Amino acid sequence: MTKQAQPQAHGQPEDDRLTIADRTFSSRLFVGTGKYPSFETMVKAIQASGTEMVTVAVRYMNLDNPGAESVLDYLAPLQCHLLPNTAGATTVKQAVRMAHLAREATGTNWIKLEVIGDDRTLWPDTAQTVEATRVLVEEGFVVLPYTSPDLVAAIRLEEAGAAAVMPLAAPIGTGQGLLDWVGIRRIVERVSVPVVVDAGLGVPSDAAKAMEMGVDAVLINTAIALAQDPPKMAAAMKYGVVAGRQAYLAGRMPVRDEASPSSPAAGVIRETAAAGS
Amino acid sequence: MTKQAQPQAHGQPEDDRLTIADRTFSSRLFVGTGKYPSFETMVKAIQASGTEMVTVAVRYMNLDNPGAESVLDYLAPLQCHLLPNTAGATTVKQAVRMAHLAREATGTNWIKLEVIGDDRTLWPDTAQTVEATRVLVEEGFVVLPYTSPDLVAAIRLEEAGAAAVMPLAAPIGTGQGLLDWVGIRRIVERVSVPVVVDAGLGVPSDAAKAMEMGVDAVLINTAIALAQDPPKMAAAMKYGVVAGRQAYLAGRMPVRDEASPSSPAAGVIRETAAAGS
Amino acid sequence: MTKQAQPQAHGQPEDDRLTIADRTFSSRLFVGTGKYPSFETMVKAIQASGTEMVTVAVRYMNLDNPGAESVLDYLAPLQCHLLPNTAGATTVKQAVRMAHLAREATGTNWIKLEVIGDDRTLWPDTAQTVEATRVLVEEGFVVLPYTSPDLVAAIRLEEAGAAAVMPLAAPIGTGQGLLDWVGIRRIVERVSVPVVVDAGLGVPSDAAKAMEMGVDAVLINTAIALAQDPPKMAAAMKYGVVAGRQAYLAGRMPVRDEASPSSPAAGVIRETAAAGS
Amino acid sequence: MTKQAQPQAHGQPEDDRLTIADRTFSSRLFVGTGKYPSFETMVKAIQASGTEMVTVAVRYMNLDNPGAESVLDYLAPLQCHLLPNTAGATTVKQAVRMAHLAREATGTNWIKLEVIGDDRTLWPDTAQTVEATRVLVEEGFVVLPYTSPDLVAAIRLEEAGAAAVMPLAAPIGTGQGLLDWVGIRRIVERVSVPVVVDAGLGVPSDAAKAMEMGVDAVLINTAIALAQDPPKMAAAMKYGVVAGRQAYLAGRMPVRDEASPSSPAAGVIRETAAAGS
Amino acid sequence: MRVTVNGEPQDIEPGTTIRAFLEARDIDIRRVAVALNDHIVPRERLGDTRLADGDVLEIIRVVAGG
Amino acid sequence: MRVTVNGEPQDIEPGTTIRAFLEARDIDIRRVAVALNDHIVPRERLGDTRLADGDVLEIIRVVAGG
Amino acid sequence: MRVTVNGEPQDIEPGTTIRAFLEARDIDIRRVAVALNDHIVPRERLGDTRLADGDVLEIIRVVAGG
Amino acid sequence: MRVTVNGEPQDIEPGTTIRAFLEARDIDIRRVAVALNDHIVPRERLGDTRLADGDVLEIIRVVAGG
Repeated sequence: MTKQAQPQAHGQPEDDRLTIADRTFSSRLFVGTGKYPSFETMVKAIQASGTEMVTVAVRYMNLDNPGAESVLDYLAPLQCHLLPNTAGATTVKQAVRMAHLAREATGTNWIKLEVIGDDRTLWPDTAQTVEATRVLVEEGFVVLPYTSPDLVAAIRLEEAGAAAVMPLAAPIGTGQGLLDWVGIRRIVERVSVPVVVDAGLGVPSDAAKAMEMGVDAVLINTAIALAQDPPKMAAAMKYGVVAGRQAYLAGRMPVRDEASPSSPAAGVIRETAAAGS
Repeated sequence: MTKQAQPQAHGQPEDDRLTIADRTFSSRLFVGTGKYPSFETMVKAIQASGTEMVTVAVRYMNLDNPGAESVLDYLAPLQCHLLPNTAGATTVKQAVRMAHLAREATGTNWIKLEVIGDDRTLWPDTAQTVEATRVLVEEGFVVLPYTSPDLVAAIRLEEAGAAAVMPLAAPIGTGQGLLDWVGIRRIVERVSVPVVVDAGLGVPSDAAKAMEMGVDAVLINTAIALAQDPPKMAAAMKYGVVAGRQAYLAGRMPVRDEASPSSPAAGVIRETAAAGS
Repeated sequence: MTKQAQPQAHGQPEDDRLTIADRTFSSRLFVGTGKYPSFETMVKAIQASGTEMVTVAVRYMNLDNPGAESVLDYLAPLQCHLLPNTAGATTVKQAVRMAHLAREATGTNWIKLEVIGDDRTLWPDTAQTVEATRVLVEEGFVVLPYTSPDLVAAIRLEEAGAAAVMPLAAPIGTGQGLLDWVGIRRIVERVSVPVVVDAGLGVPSDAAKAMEMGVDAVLINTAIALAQDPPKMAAAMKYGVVAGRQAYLAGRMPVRDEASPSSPAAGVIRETAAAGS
Repeated sequence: MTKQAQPQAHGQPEDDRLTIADRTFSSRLFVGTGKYPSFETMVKAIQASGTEMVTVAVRYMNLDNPGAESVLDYLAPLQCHLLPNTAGATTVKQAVRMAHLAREATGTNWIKLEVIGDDRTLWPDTAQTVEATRVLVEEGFVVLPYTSPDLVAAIRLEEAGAAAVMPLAAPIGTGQGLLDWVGIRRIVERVSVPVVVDAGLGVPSDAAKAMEMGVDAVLINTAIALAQDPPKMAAAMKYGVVAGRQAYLAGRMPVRDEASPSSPAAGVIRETAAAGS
Repeated sequence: MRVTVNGEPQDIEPGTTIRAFLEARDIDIRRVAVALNDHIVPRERLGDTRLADGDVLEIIRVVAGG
Repeated sequence: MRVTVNGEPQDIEPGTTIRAFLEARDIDIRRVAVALNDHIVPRERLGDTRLADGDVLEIIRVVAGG
Repeated sequence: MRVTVNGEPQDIEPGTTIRAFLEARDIDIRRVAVALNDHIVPRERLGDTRLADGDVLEIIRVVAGG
Repeated sequence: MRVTVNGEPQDIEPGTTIRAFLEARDIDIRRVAVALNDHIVPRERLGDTRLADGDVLEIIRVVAGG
């Protein structure tokens, strides 16, 4: 039931796949599609990220402009899995309904479940998220719930059948990084489904740090979309995730209290020959 | 004289070379050669790191075993630049003497200057390091001094002719990461020669964070050599450095206080059709 | 509904009372009675702390030793309010039952509600805690629930009628300090009942930092009981709480990016008289 | 030569005096006199702080307004020691000259030595500060040098005869708190003269944290003078310093990785009587 | 005949199927999900589901989101 | 006659009141809470509540805790 | 006769002592330090030190500072 | 004849060159730096520099280090 925080180094990276439910991923970076300056930039960023799964939302169509370009037109050639979300839901009922409609609209039974409990911070309502997970799992969905770094909420989500748990690093869209990284690490140590850090990461070092703790994947949107150069930042995030994952597999050196030289202590050259012996 | 903390995104990575004195580097990761379990592992790690410059030390030969394998036999095929150090020196005179001998033994006039002021912490004596820099620069050396995160010491080193300044992240060999990252950032903002973070980094997220702040390169030894799988950790560090550098070039999103959704606020699907209008 | 993070400085400390439900406190430090080396030391520590409310637990009496000294014999002379807890409960039913028995045994309808969701970390089960709060409030209890730093859980507890919310700083008994202080601050900003930080504080600076953020009180047990000198540490905690509270009321200086001298910039004395303008 | 980071708890607070050179202090808080909204507020703040030593600067008199009120008129009744500083000096010569003039103007041979190496950050030039310390100590001054958190600089200052060393917490006037607290702690562990943290503290929890690490005293100016209510903040700082000092003497609990309950594990009340045995 | 579509009243011809309604507005039915009076109408049933007076129709599309 | 007290079986005389049971063991009734068969017995009722065979009695005290 | 005081030129009567110079300006000599041509003049010597043409005088006071 | 090499006394034949001294010990001269009485002897001069009694010789090699 418990994962190792520091595994023995093993295998080659090419063998290091992530499996969630019935899908297997080579890339441990998932990417959101919101907030890009243009669909063209979004496509370049997704390509640069190397991701194999992107999130999308579902919304009422604006009937005044039914022919508006669809994000799907841009995503289709990219061969990524779609992960529709329930963003905007604040109740179990609303989230479940959005999941049904998302499944119908996208053809996938995967759902990124969000049930927001506070509008200002977009903090999840974990109790309702657990309940919605239970309902949707029963209906055959593969549920990836967005949650807080609260340990027991993550355990309850796993018990409810979540295919992964997705604790936030910081409030959505803030880029503040891993505020409660101890909380995330606690979840990694105690939950056996994959842990995907979702929301709040700002820079690749945040992503790398999460992966070094044994997080299985990260989901990033704003930090790429609102970078000055989104495709370059997408590449940076790709490398950050790979770096952190490889470090986790490589097994980091233990942190030491005391300094220790990198060059030999013996045979140090004297100030003068005369000082010899 | 002053560098930008957040440059406009520019150029392609392939154009993003680092120049120190007369050498130009594609890789911004320098690697130490100490403490590996074997020379074979060291070679694999150096190769995996993609580095173009490695440090070495100079020591009295053990005459009881003059035929002992030389690290140079292993390094020669790798086509890396050598950066000999003055590790072990505690006075200007000793450091200068070690630099002379290192130049003679290696054929390079580059020197990683260390003058240690405290044996237990291996903390640099910045005043003596400034003095030794002055002497060695006058003698034609390309001097890369190891220093503390003290801003004025870094400024004085630049004034003394250092080709780069190399503030420590944490005491040598501890892997504690960027203890005084604000101090490092202060140096990056005020010094015009390249800044190379040397010593104390533990994981790729440390390296990435340093690079994101505008550090020009990092030098890593113990964190690779004492990882459970040094070559894999070397690759992880490579990716971490690239991630941080790319992020710096890409221009990170501004950190925000308030949450902001990644999916549209308009058109959110209602709980029930009846709730309509 | 929302409290100010930085109020206008106001009033004298003697006017700065804390009211929870029907009780008013001059001291903003609550103290636990567990883990002391002896009851005598506990009494001295409680006196040194200046607290006006201490927690106690309820347990089955050991019938093999029914005459064992009671903690109440030691507490009675101290004139502190008692705050019995439900420590050990893992379900709503068990917690409610413990509350009933605690009320009968102590004569107070105040209860520190704990419903643990994970035995190893003693992390609260916030969903069950909300449910138990609802039940106990309906029955006329004054409920002070122990919770995680999860914002929405705190909001739900307030909605359920909690007289205060008591988010943890770190796992019980660890002394790790304010791990997720941003989470605590978020609760302070959004909840209108008093916020009492409970569990995990280790030193007075932790307590002061919490109070500076606008937390209304702190509850400390292990950090006092397991200090080398518990009464002295109790006094230290008292001062830390007062310091943080006074600072909150005094209104801290804004943090500045740039240095600014404390002595006048004009009229600086020259190196030599000859240098004169 | 080395102090204990965690002493055995000892003595009563009234015995816990701080001795620097020939003066003994009951209060471990020193206060600067700059930047107050008025001299009246300054006086109230100094009184509220309980300090026994305040800093002052020396400047050319403005001959257009020679009768301007003197800070000394306000300080005289307070019976505090004066600690004149060399604020504004950027060279050894200038600092030494200011020390001479300060001694003449104030009648004390105590001097807070500042030699600034960078105007923008007001970062000390530690090499010149060491040199100026040597000169002034030789001339009979009691020298308290402002320095950076650089360990070897602190050791060199002690060797030069400094009566105390005063590392900065953060740049002067910023209120950023203990940026490099590990650096400060390193100095505390290795230097035998008193360590006074000077500059950059913002709130009492900063002061308490410094004292908990074994720092001997703190010097605060801007954080009091620019608070919304300076006298109240001065009192808060007083309590913060006392809290941190008492905690240091009391001996903190060890930080633990694992949670541990504060209430007994045995005898927990069951959910129902029927569940018994 | 009046129906409510995405919260807005619309007048349509009696007997109109959902598919006809959508196609008349150039809406690609492969890209939407449709709910009628709170129940999802599978894509293959859009052509034989007729709207009635007072019906509440919801047309959902996929949009960019995080 | 056998009852269960705090999970342990105890043989007692028929007709014993809870108060008598407690006082026989030097238990100060002002310092405990008592439940009989899952229901709390108020302190003032302890003297007129008699134990019956098979009863489950719980005696709770206050202890130090955090 | 011209001297420089705190960097500014001043015309004064020949033979003026520093003390007289200060008192003429209501400067309390117990609160200042004085340097003449780069050398500090002790307070008790101010009364018998006369200014000469071209002298550089510095008058320093204590101010609030951190 | 006695010289000091890397701090240790060694007896050698009078007239020995540094190069001969090194080669006799299988030391690859392209991989070392040599100082004689505190002065570095360039590699190309090792063959014509003869050791004298009381000389202090230092032989330095490159080692792994950080």
